[in-house]
Amino acid sequence: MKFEVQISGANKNKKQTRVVELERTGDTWKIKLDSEPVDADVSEIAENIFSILIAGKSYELRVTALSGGVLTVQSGLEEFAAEVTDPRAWRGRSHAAEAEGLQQIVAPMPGKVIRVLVQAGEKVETGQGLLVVEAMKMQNEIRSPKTGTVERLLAEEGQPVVAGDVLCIIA
Amino acid sequence: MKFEVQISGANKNKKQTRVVELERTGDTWKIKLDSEPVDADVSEIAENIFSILIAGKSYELRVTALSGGVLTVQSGLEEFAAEVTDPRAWRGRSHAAEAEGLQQIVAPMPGKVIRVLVQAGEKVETGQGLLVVEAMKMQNEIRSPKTGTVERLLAEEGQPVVAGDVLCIIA
Amino acid sequence: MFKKILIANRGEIAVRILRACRELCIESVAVFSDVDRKSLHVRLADEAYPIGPAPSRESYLRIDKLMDVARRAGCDAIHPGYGFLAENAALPRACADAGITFIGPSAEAMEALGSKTAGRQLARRSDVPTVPGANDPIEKPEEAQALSQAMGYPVLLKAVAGGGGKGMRVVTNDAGFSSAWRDASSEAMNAFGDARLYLEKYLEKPRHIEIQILADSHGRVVSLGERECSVQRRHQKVVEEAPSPVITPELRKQMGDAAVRLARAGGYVNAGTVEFLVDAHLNFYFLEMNTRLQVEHPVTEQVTGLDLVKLQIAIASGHRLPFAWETITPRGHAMEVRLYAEDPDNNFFPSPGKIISQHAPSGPGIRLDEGVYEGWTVPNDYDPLLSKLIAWGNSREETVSRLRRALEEYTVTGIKTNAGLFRRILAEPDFLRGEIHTKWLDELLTRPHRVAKESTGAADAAAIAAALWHAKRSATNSPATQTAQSGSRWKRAGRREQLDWLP
Amino acid sequence: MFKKILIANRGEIAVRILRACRELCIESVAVFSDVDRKSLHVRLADEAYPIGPAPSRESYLRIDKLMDVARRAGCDAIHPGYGFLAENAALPRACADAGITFIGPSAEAMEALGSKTAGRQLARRSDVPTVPGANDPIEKPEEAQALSQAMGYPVLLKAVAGGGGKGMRVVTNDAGFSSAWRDASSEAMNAFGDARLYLEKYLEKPRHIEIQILADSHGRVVSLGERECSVQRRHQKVVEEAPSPVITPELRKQMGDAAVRLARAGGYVNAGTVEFLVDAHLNFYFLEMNTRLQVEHPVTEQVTGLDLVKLQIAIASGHRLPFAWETITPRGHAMEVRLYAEDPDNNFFPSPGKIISQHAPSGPGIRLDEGVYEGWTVPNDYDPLLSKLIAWGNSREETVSRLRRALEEYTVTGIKTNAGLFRRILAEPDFLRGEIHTKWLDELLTRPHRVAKESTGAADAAAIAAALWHAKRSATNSPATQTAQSGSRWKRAGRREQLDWLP
Repeated sequence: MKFEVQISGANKNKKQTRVVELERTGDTWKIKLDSEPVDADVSEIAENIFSILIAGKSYELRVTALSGGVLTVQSGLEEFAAEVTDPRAWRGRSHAAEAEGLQQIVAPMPGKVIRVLVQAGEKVETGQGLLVVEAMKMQNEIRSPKTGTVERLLAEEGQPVVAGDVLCIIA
Repeated sequence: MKFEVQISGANKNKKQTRVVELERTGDTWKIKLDSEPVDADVSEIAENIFSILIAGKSYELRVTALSGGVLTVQSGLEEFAAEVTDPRAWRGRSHAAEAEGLQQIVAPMPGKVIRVLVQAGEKVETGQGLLVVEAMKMQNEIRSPKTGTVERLLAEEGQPVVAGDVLCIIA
Repeated sequence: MFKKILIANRGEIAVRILRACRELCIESVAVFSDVDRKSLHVRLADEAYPIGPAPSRESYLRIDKLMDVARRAGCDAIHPGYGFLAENAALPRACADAGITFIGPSAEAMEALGSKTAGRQLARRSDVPTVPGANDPIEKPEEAQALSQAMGYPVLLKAVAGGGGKGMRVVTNDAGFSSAWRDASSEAMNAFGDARLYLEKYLEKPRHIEIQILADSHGRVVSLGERECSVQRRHQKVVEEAPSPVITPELRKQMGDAAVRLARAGGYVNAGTVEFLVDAHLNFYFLEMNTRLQVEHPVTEQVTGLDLVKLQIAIASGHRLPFAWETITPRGHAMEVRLYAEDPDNNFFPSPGKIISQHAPSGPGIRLDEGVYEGWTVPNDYDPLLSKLIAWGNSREETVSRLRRALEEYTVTGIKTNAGLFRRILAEPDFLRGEIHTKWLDELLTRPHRVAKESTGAADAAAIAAALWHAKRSATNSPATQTAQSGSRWKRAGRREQLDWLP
Repeated sequence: MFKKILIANRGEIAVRILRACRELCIESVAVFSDVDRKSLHVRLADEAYPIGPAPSRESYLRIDKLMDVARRAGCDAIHPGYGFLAENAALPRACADAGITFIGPSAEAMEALGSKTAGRQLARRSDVPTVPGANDPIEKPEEAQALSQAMGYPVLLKAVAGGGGKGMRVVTNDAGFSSAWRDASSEAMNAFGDARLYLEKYLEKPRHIEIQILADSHGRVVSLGERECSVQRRHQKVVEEAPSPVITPELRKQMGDAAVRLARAGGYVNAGTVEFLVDAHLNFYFLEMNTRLQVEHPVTEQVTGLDLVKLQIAIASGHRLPFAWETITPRGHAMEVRLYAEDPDNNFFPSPGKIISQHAPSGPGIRLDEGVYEGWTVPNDYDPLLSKLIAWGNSREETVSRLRRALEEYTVTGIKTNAGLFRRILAEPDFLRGEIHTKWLDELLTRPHRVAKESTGAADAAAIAAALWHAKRSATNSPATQTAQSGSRWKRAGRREQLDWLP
């Protein structure tokens, strides 16, 4: 199996693309990283926790899947964000939003829209407040990631939302 | 579902027989104990761990199944041994060993038989050593539970054993 | 001593309190909302009773329901913990009416000291220096804005009720005033059912240093020394330590005396905390008094060896504090971090959900006050505090190294936590030198996260792990869009199976 | 200071040591046998290397393999932990040859003090009182038996090598002598590769009290006070505490001085423990010296606030102990229980297997030095110690109440543990009064377990839980004979699934 992994460390903007090849041989794995063989001994410790020995160095990787298919991989003091592209979707990789130049504003967690600060068609600046979502008694203003116009407004005040709900779209 | 539960506390010889009836009603349980309805709110916390509220009292029960179908149920400072008879086996309850008067001597855990102290046909006293099993560097002498004769000897020195293996039979 | 104590709270603090009860051979009674039936405090309590739906206004804030449970269960005392009703004078009053002991101050003392404005008036009368600003709640935004212009920006808007950074906003100029006022008051309304605000002059880069006091019902009031809580995110403490890296014995004495003076003036009985702002010249200003147990109380426990919850209970039952304690000598250094279910990489949004796997660190010098467990689902109805990780060491350096070690081991998968934030803070030179102030963290978070040496090995391993995780998920052909909450088809199947036969 | 340390051990002590390394910013290198790939110490170490099959004689006891790993990984020091090679002089010799620092005493000091017979000779020469008996290993059983008859029974047979109750037997009369000798010597052979035995007069109801010392390479030797370890099962310590309930400041001084004298006489450098038997009249007799870290070292750490492993490392790298430590003042009381995978209801047979679910207690005053985790399978190739639970409190009473509270919370399902034994011990009036001796527990275990008040509620709940467990198992129609190890068909399915694609 061949996977393309987009990974970034502390600096979330500095993304690297790695190609990981997994091939089972008997009860172990043959692993290639960017088509270089890696001497890696892999064990699954618990669900979402892997212990990997690479040439003697011991790494424990703790994986948490966030909404949107992004994985957080924590190891010791370090934390990585990883996006894996499935071989089956190999060409289907879509950067839809970017491609169309549209920005989907999604609810990052479950809560309630308590204030809508813009209207459809309104011009907005990068960083301008679009909506206020309340969760766990904390109010959080969601700001525009770009300068543009409010293409569509899908959320209304008082509406409960779950993670990933599209709240509005900025063109 | 109806179960017969043989249960004992700190004093393992003082066994009580309880009849537990479980009936699902919607998403909760109707529970009878010795045909008396019990106001019990049951939740499964994790595998083998149950939280039960009985008329407000909160009990957490941690269940471990030992070889031979005996359950250890620990709750706070207390520990119980329980044997559950399945309704399907309702009449089939067998005390085979006792019935035949034979005592099967089984290995209580995995290890190695390092010494056999008796021979087939030999007369033995209650508490007399039969074999020595070593596990985790500790040697443990297995003694006869009754006065009788060694009916059959199934283990030999140096033989590795797993929990439940019959080592010998005392008539 | 009491026979049975109702714990009018949830999460880690409810667990903390019932542990103290158990060690004192006092029965503990927990309460739970519909989403908390499986919470750790319910599992561990001696008794537990439901008090209604998830929203706290219908459960944990319902005095009538709590008193009803207390009566039915035959409790002779109630411990409020922190948050919820801990600073609501209606609870001690209801207790008095029901003839049940409230483990905390009298309603009068709570009002005299707990309300920020009243507290500041009392402080002024007791020669305790305070921050310039308005003493009284201000009804009209216009009034407040005018006063702000007069004092000069920046000013700080604060809720008259409650604390914990809720209903609080800094205003740096006229333009931002009205929106800040609107947000603060509505947040205060939601959190405390009281929208009133007041404001004060905002000090630049002050340290937050607070004094832990104990006051018994026989007139003895002692100081247990300070805690520094300058590392805050939007006025919310996230790291606390004792002793403070900057405080001198003289300053400790002065602040301790001031705190004791204030508590005496207010006729205070219970454990309590007097919060001060300390400026660059080590001048201190009274901020507010918390008439309850603090989230960060373990820091003081680790250096003094005292059990503050047991002492609250002893004081409430009329015991005397020994004289000797007027000269408590702390040992070593302690530091606490607050582990929240929130995502530091995404604007600290709360991230409730199911904890799929967990490893809690332990070993020398490590204490974990936990409110969660593997397999539990963190509800999104309450403050997302999961656990508090506390380290003790002979020096600040050893304490930091132990805390960092524990944070390396700390594992929670299935939800995002802020553990990474602390791994970052504990590597910051400013922090290691103790050069911190209440805005330090907010400033840090505006800067990009620079890492000394990023190990390429870990990055390789992380890429491989991500691929393995994906491969496994594909192997169990669960939908590509699923989230961690349903990460394992097998466990899910198991859960569904169980749901069919167990609630 | 060192750059990289090889930890020549496994389980909780390997974890304890690598935690110290991490806090000192020293890289840690773990080794593992075929059955330990997933052990906690491998997960947490910076590096980990396989050293062969499960049997320790082919892995953890193989000096050649350890030195090979140390060289390949570029280690500048080796920590032996306890057990395995910790008291084998061949290891420090191999280290010296390889130019790697051994974190422990010199081979010479180890032989002069570690071997029980040599240790006793040195003790006699240093005016440290010893128990009457034979100094030297006895080759012929007949000889030994004759000597026993001369001294009079009871006598104690002990292995010249090692400790931990292995290769040890009490003989009360001539009849039992030969079988006891046979068992002890073969056990000694298996455990230490050295079958030699010696014997000594057996004191009635003595207490086991030991002195923790630290000796640096500059001639400073200090005593950190005593630990009482009188609660033993078949000569195996199971509960340890400090301070001892009976020791007086004078006696502490005398025993400390004796211990320091002995260590000086043997040219000892490292942390070490001098064990004494103390009789009813508080006379003390030298028993043996352990030239290594003790299992129970955390008890001393909790009352002194010192980190003994870090101090071992500092001493090995040539640092000096501060003078001040000659007057260490302990604070409060600490107690440790050793949690084993063994079945108290079944003659304490080891019960290896998979840990299906686990809850580790924490909170105020609780420390857990753990070697296991949920989902891990305890192998049956090694000593079945799972974890050490340590409590600290201001008094012995508070410490006991915290330990009892933690034991209520301590949860392990899937395998049997001896936690129930400690729940029983901590309720025994004798124990609570501190009236204990080295035979106390063995006697207790011959008596039926009486419980003050058995709560019928818990019994009802237990019966219901047993039925629910059975109902669930039936619902997942797994075979009626299956054991807990495969308790959940779903998890099993999941595991099998994973096995297909992951080792």
